[in-house]
Amino acid sequence: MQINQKKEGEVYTFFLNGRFDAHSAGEVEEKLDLAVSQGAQKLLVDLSGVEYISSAGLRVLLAIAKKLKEKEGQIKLCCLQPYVKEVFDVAGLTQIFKIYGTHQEGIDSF
Amino acid sequence: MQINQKKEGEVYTFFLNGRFDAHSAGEVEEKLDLAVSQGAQKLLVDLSGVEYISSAGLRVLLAIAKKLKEKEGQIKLCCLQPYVKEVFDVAGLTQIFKIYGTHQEGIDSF
Amino acid sequence: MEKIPSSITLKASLENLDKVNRFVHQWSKKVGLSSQSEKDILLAVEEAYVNITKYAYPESTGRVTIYSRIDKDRLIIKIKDEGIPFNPLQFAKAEFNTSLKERKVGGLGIFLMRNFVDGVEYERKGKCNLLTLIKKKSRGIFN
Amino acid sequence: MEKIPSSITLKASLENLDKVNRFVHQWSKKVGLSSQSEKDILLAVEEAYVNITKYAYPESTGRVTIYSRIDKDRLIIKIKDEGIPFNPLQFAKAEFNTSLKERKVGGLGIFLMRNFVDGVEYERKGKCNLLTLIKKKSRGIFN
Ligand SMILES: Nc1ncnc2c1ncn2[C@@H]1O[C@H](COP(=O)(O)OP(=O)(O)O)[C@@H](O)[C@H]1O
Ligand SMILES: Nc1ncnc2c1ncn2[C@@H]1O[C@H](COP(=O)(O)OP(=O)(O)O)[C@@H](O)[C@H]1O
Repeated sequence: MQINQKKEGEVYTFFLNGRFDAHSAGEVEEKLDLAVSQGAQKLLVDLSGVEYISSAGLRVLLAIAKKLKEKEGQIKLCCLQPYVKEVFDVAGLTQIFKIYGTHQEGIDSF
Repeated sequence: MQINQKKEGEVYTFFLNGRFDAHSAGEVEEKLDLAVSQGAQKLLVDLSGVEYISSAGLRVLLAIAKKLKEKEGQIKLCCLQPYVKEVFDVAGLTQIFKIYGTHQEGIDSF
Repeated sequence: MEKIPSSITLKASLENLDKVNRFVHQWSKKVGLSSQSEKDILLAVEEAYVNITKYAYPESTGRVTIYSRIDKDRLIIKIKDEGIPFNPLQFAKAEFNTSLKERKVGGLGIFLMRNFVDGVEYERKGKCNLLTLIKKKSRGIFN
Repeated sequence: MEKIPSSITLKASLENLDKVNRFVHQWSKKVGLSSQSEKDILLAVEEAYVNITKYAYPESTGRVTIYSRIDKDRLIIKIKDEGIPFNPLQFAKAEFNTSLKERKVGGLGIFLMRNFVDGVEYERKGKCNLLTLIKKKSRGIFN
């Protein structure tokens, strides 16, 4: 998994590239956790480079969402590929996460 | 399905005897609906004679529970056989219904 | 001993549920299912069958065929209909609310069906839905 | 063309997930699964495998064997472990809350596994858990 980071205004975007599975979940969690512990409140995860996600990936996103909620921050997602979108749907997560079609919409929504 | 009715104080008990399946659900619903429309507020369904229940039976109980809630009444259940208890468990209904071990506990709880 | 047919074909109507139950019961006895396992498979078949009567043929009434066979210590039931394509294994969203107010009265059938068997398969074959339900003789995981 | 083994046996550890994926991928190609169906079966196998690494052997690390075969237009994967008895088909309570606060972070794996395959079977055989996952070549219900 390749993880790139970018700060635009107050929004920290994470661009994920690769399979978001039990193998890579740990790295992603570390990077996101680090940002949150350093005070990031507005996280956008750009999933345009992710064509596969499993429950391990979902778990990481849920855990970060919960942490941020406590700190009155928020995590948002954008650019889900169709398969990833479907996994979110089946898992009943499309109601829980704010999901945007494009990166720009994600940024503007904060 | 054999359905016997008994009124003790303000509590209407329904003793069900037989299979509570898609075949018998209609009859049970009619009897319970009738009582509710006649003003019964406190219903106790005694399931000691029911060794099998399917989603059709659960649906009837849920529908009556909802109707009674609107009228500020309540439906309670008692004497679930182990198999029926399990179906309630799996369906996540043990948190929704008040369930008592014995008929007397059911009556006393109102 | 009476020979049990290996399949029955019925008009998909609620009135025929008793016949379905009898068929499954006879096969359960033949395999020697425990009484618990028998209830499990009766439940699963009821849910599938009732759904076919309710949803598979929106325009008319159609037919259902139920096949049964034994595979070692397991009863295998196949349910075939020619109704609208419907795969009960896919895309079941689970949103069981624990508050009575939010909770829907329905939506439990497929969930129960899937949770009370030891195996389930779905296939669309030509213009048919083919659902396979598998139940072991005894539920205890050590038998 | 390289011959694909019909089974692999591995130490049940997360590090071996890549090997599991490769095995499933090779068989998916052999059966000619659509890319969607391949993801479906990779997902289901990952969930099952990861659970074995996490829960099946609480005291030590054990082994997992994964078998693969083709049945007409379906890929059939069997996953065997010798861990504590666990039947993923039974008693899955679905309580997916739609509020972030109430929602648990876990508990999705088995649910996803069961929803992305065309067939699933569980059997306790001796001291083994045997889970069968079935995936059709193509997901479209008309194929
Ligand atoms: N055989 C079928 N054909 C078409 N649609 C079906 C079939 N079985 C179930 N469904 C759909 O799936 C939904 C869920 O079914 P189920 O879990 O049994 O709950 P309920 O029947 O109470 O809604 C049904 O409401 C229906 O829309
Ligand atoms: N192979 C297994 N052996 C024993 N217990 C298991 C196994 N797989 C899953 N479980 C149990 O089932 C639960 C649900 O699993 P799952 O749906 O994958 O979600 P999660 O792993 O996030 O809890 C686990 O928390 C665990 O208690």
